[in-house]
Amino acid sequence: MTENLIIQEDNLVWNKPSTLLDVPMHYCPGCGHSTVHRILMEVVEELGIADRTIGVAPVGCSVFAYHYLNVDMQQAAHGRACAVATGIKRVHPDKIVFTYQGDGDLAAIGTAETIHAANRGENITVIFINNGIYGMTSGQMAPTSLAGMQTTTSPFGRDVQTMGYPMKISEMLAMLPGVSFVTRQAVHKPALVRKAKKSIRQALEYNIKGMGFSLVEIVSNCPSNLKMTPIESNIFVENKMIPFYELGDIKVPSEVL
Amino acid sequence: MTENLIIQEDNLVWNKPSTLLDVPMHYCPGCGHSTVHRILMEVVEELGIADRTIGVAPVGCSVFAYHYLNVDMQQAAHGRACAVATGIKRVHPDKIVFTYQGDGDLAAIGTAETIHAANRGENITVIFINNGIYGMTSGQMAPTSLAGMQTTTSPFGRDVQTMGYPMKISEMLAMLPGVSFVTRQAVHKPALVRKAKKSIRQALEYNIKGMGFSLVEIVSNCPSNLKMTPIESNIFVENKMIPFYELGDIKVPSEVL
Amino acid sequence: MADKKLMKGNEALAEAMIRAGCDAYFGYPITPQSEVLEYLAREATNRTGMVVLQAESEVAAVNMIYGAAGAGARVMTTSSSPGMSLMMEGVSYIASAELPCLFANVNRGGPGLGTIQPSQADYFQSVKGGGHGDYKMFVLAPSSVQEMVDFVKLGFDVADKYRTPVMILADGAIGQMMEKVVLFEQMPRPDKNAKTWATTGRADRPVRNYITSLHIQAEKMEEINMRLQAKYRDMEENEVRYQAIDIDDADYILTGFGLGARIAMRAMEMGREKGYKIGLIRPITLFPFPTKIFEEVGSKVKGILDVEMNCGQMVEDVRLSVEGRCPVKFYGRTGGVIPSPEEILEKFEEYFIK
Amino acid sequence: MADKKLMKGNEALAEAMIRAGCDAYFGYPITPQSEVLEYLAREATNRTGMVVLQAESEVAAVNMIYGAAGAGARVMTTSSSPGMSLMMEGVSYIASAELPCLFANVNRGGPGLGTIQPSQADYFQSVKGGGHGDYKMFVLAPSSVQEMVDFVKLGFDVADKYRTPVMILADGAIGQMMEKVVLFEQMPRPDKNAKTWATTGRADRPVRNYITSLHIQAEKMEEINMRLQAKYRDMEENEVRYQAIDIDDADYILTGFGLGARIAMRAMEMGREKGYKIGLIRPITLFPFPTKIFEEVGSKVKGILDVEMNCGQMVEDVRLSVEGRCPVKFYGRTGGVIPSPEEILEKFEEYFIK
Amino acid sequence: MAKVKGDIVIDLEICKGCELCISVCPEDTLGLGNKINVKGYRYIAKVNDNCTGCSNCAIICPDSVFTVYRMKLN
Amino acid sequence: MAKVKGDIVIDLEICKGCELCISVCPEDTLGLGNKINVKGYRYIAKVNDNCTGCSNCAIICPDSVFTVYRMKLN
Amino acid sequence: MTHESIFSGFGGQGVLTMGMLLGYAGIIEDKEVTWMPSYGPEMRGGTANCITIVSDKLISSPIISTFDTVVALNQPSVDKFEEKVRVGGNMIFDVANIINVPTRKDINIYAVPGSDISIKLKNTKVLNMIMLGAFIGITDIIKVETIWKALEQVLPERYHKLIPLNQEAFMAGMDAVKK
Amino acid sequence: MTHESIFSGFGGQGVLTMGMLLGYAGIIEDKEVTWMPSYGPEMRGGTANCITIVSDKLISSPIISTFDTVVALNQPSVDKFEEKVRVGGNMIFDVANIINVPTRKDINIYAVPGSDISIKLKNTKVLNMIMLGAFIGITDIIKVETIWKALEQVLPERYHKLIPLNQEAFMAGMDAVKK
Ligand SMILES: Cc1ncc(C[n+]2csc(CCOP(=O)(O)OP(=O)(O)O)c2C)c(N)n1
Ligand SMILES: Cc1ncc(C[n+]2csc(CCOP(=O)(O)OP(=O)(O)O)c2C)c(N)n1
Ligand code: SF4
Ligand code: SF4
Ligand code: SF4
Ligand code: SF4
Repeated sequence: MTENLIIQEDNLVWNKPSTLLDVPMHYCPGCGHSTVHRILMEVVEELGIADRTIGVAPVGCSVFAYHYLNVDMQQAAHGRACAVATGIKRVHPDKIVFTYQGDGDLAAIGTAETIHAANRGENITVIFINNGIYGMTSGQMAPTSLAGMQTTTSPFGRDVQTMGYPMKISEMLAMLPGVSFVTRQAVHKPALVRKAKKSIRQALEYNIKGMGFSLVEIVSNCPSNLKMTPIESNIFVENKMIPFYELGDIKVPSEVL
Repeated sequence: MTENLIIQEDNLVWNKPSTLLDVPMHYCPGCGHSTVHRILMEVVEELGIADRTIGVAPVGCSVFAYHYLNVDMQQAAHGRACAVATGIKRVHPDKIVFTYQGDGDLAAIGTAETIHAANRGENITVIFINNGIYGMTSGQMAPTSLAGMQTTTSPFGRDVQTMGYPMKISEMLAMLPGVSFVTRQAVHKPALVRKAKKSIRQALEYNIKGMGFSLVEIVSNCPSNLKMTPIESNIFVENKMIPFYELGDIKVPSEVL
Repeated sequence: MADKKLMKGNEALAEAMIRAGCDAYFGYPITPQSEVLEYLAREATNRTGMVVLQAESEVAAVNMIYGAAGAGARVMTTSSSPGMSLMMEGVSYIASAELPCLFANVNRGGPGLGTIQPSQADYFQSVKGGGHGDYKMFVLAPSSVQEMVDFVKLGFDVADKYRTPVMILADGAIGQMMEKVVLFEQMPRPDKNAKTWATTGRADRPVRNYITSLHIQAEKMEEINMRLQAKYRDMEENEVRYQAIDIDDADYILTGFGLGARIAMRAMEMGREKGYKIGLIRPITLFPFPTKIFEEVGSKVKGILDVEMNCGQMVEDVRLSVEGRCPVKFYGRTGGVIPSPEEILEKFEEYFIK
Repeated sequence: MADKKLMKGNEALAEAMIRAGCDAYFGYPITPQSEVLEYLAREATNRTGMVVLQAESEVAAVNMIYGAAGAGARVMTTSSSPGMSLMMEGVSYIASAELPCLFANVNRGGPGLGTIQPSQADYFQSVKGGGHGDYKMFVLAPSSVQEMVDFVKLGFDVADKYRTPVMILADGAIGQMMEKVVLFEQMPRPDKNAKTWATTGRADRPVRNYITSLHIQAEKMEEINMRLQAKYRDMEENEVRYQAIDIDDADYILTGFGLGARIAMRAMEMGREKGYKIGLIRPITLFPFPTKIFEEVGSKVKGILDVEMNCGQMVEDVRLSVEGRCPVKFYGRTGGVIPSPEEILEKFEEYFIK
Repeated sequence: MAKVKGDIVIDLEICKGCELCISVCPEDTLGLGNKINVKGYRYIAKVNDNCTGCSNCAIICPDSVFTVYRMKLN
Repeated sequence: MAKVKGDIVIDLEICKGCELCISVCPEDTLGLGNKINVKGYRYIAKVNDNCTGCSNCAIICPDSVFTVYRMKLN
Repeated sequence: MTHESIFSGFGGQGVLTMGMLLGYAGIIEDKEVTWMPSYGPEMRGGTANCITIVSDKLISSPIISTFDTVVALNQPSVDKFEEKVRVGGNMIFDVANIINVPTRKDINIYAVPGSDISIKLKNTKVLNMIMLGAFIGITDIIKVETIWKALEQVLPERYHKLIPLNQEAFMAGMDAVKK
Repeated sequence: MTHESIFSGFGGQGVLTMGMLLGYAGIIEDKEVTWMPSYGPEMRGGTANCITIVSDKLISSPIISTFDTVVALNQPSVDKFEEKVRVGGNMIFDVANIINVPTRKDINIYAVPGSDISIKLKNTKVLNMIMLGAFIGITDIIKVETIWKALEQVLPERYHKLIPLNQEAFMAGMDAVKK
């Protein structure tokens, strides 16, 4: 049979990276967290840095990232991942340090730590999942929730006058001279996944070169809290999120401009 | 004698505003805090809002502002003035609420509270004294300390690579849609004092009109910790600070553009 | 007509807040108490005009509380263990500036990020002072959904009476469980300009008001502390609350607070069925602690078994009250594990019967 | 040759940090301990390559400590009361994740912003757990500049031995005063890749290391807590330290910690001159508390007077140890006021002699 | 006729039935089966043999359910 | 000759001797005296009568030491 | 009368709602009620259970470790709670997907074809109503009409059109254990 | 020998340095030393003092409320500390600006024209050295050469050129009380 001919080592075009531990992830069906975990680990594998990479997991749905990513990892208090990463990187300047954070973690409670790590030009990479909502705690408004968006804490829609505007934290961070690279990507289509992976690779390459703070924002879904199917949630990302959170590089190192 | 003729009620061209309490201020000789206190209170007097204004003092040299400003005041924990002001304003939407904060207070420990109050468009006015150093605790580096600047915690000069870059927080805040008015002024020359006062007046007028978050940054001196005479410290402001922290309006409400 | 409902503890607390005429709630989501903010976001503003704001963090929330309480409003925040820890500086400021306001900690298993299961391991933090300096909160420990309702009202009253922060220390289970509650009628929101010391804008007051906790002269700061201590002694005299069941004929006392006490009560019932003369004391106010009743029973009974969902915290206050008059034993489960009535009874027998 | 110097407490602490081979210090300025950061900024990096970083806040600082300690480094932070309160969430995380690191709280008068004068009112916060959950820090109370030096070394050792956060609880006066100190020799910085559990990069380890305090199954979290409690019991058995002076013939005991004990010592000298048989016990470790010695003297003496620069905190641990065996009295000054030897002696006479 | 032929291996126990792969397969090769795996999810199955090994499914699949093979036909 | 004439009143107890006013007075009317006030500062004094009431001193003075008067000369 | 029960299954099977309905009904009949959920970290897919106590007198502990009735909707629940049924009590379970069936002799065991019925009703979401019907059919602690009232209270107005379907499911469950 | 002293004056008058020099000198002579500053909130202008104890034996409390010697550089210090001098102890003060002079009969009172001397030396900053000279002249607890050594230790290298001036001031103060 054809199949036997095809399914063999030589013909392998895609499999799970070895840097991803072989356990099922706890994320909801269709959740972008899982995808980003994978491409991040693909890059780590391709760059051959798994043995000298230290990751920091946030508080949020990805709190358990350390169960999946096969690199040394620390779990940080809510919002403090960039401070924890600073602590690690300062004592291990030769290691590659990244954080993985949701929008509530990074842009609400962790605003100060994120901004000051960026301002110090800490040589770390931040993978920032912007799904516009608090996932783990069940659907509260995030700083990034869209105007008018209904969440459990904005049941009548986010009223920007009283609850604040959806925040473009990446644009703010890009202003800081310590920051080398900021980009906004997404993972709800195969082409975008490829693109996002390239961006993560870029960020880690700048990191390896010691060029300062780099951040890859991924505009993502949260089907469970949007109360949508995964496919619907991806359409939401495409039609609602991305028109506001436009994809593309926000800051690239001047030398590569 | 001429003097008797001149010194009389009718000829009065300048005296201390009634909104400033009649006690000597604890600030060091020549410190800009005192000047800003005065012009702020001049504006409050001129606008006739002293009876419905509530101020928030920070932790920093101006922690005692409540001893001088003759309006209701609260002293806030270090960095939290904008959160305290939010609490006050939300329960007294008809009152005028302002904070008065130093750079350490506003831009280091208080980063998150400042940014999120701004992002919510809290209808408060922030008077932000940027003297490039921690005054009260005796001369440590502030987020706003200039590159290369010697402070007690950067004794060999601020190394931007490890200690971060001087932060232009006003420019960052100006990006947020909830913010109506951001300007940077100074008070080391009479003309600048007049200008700064006009800016504070503008900010409070926008505040009264309910136009959202407004902020007046004042680039100022700290003779004691710069270890300079007041006059020298003002020259430092002029020659070193202002070339980096350029004066002028950073954001004005679109309607008045 | 009494408003009788089946309600979740967290939602009952939120409903009570609305009905008690609360002016503003500032909070940040955290399991197992996010329902409070969610319920209020749905219900409060439309009904009473109450302000409901999701803060950017617990640090911000506690300082919003500080501002609003200082400005004369009736205000509350809620959180759970890690979030509560972040509020400690603010709590110390509020206690020092003597601002009336209400907290609820729906305690989960710690330390650290821990677990989201119920716990009582924040007793020390609430009662001894997790923040810096000599201060106390008035601490109420509800053991039913009904008390989640009642203590909101009581809490606001005590807060105003003493100008002090009040803590409702509930465990996660009480926040999550549903029980029948009888709700009090909607109260009007109090006039927030009525507090003469508050920063409501000078208006026609001759002098400004200010709120501060800074007193740079040590002697002045000591005076403030003496005033606080006097207030705490007042509370110790006038505000102690506890529940005592069958202690008159008791040879042994079971004690515990909150859910722990409810479970101990079941163990007591089971023990009584087996013929053990067990009574129960449930401290309702953790500060002020019901010292006297323990002193009294300490001289009469053969032993006290204290049950907590932690590694032994309230037991120190029990021992400080009993001062060696009778043996005080402890049984606890921790990290989110809830003890069963059976294991409590077993421990009781192990300590006192066998 | 011993390195003998006149040094300020804060600077001696900083110097000891450098000499103990500390890898990194993260801190935020606050009176009365800013000299620590300032001294290190001047001295440390050039001498040993130690990392010194001014964080944007105490919240950031404690989390940098967490990160660096988790990554195997020897790290420390210092603060004073309000700043310490902001670190409480972090401390709870560190205790739960069992990371060795060193804190110093140069205690000032509270609560709230308070005053910058010396105080001991953060005893409860340090000893009972200001953060959430069942955890303990190993708490050392220096009473001299020399001990500010010695306890840095001891602190790091205990931290590493037990994988636990250690707190040096000093009052503002000990940070600010100068005394003669004998400095230990410069130690090499330990190999930060040596801790097998640390996140130093997987290198050739077969499995990754991870650091967490999250255990979503309550039973697992309870296990962690049981392990922590076992460790604390170990410390109680092996690490108790105290100083006892003239207790053998004593009719009365004065006690106190840190500066309070130094002052009480003077009062004792004055009392002995007047013919009172006074002894002194100075707990050096506040946790583990020297329970046994108090138990022992409690049965022998006529009374204990505990002197603290707060409204009565350690006295609870003294009472828990003595359990009614003899009267335990308390005398405290608070808010930054320092008691004088004369007033202590007066109080002593009032309680026990008259 | 396609010049390449592909095939996939499905790790059905970790599939969560999110259906994202179905939506991106250009050959309509994938569909949800009717059976449920240990985690309680209806999992994905091959419904035809048209796979070209384009790997779209593998790239979009959050849970790395697929291994993809591709062979040039000569 | 100036068409306006000014004068100032100095609250010497709150002057901190920072000398900022000296530096901005266009008429060189101000100078530091040799006496010390209760707070321990050498305080400001008028050294000539050329004041025009321009108020520069008052505007720059951090401590509101001055009251300024001005009169048109006719 | 005091009846202490636990409802257990996968998250998403509606086990919390079963207890909740029973609780609301208890209140309507003016009884004391406690409903205590176990709550887990995962949004979906985890296991969930709730202890529901309905009684004529005040309820001391809302947390208990043995039960008058266990209703189990999946294998882990059967495995975990069989031993927690009091002697003479009830173990009610949905037979679908259960490989290891309960074996105790000192309790009443009810194997209800809940999933099958739900498939017949063309809505697998009503499995919990079917099982609740079985529960009431066996224990008879609440009147059926009260359950209808509780349904009205629990379901938001816009879902009231689903009440007949839920009633049908409930009655089918009741019938299944009456046979 | 144990000598317990306090140096007090305005912030900026160098009172802390006086005690510090004494302390460094004490260490050089291998004595026990404690130096305890009072610290205040203001950068400048506040009052400051330091308790300095030099002793041959271990020092218990670094904080005491009565003193062998008080050195007061301003009126508030004279007012506050006169009563704290032990019977037979010394009260040394700078006469300039002192209106209410100490009046106790049971202590030794030294009115030192420190400010005047400093003006003569054309440097008001050395007032503290003059007063320290007076202190040593009176108490004689430390050798003068040791003070010189301490000066070298305390002053950063780049200020060593100021040592002669400081020595001159010190000696002038010493002379003032020897007359
Ligand atoms: C101090 C503290 N506050 C609050 C929480 C509760 N909490 C856990 S996750 C979370 C929000 C997570 O949202 P986000 O960062 O957007 O990540 P997501 O879950 O969407 O991936 C919150 C508020 C906590 N654990 N600690
Ligand atoms: C939580 C906390 N951390 C630190 C401090 C100490 N502290 C007081 S003022 C200050 C810095 C003030 O600097 P800045 O805001 O620039 O104001 P300035 O004094 O220069 O006017 C610091 C760090 C404090 N009081 N509380
Ligand atoms: S709750 Fe949302 S963000 Fe979290 S795992 Fe589920 S879908 Fe993903
Ligand atoms: S320390 Fe600096 S900022 Fe503070 S009052 Fe003095 S001069 Fe002004
Ligand atoms: S994308 Fe992956 S998890 Fe989703 S249905 Fe397809 S194979 Fe299953
Ligand atoms: S500016 Fe004011 S404080 Fe300064 S010297 Fe002149 S009058 Fe005095």
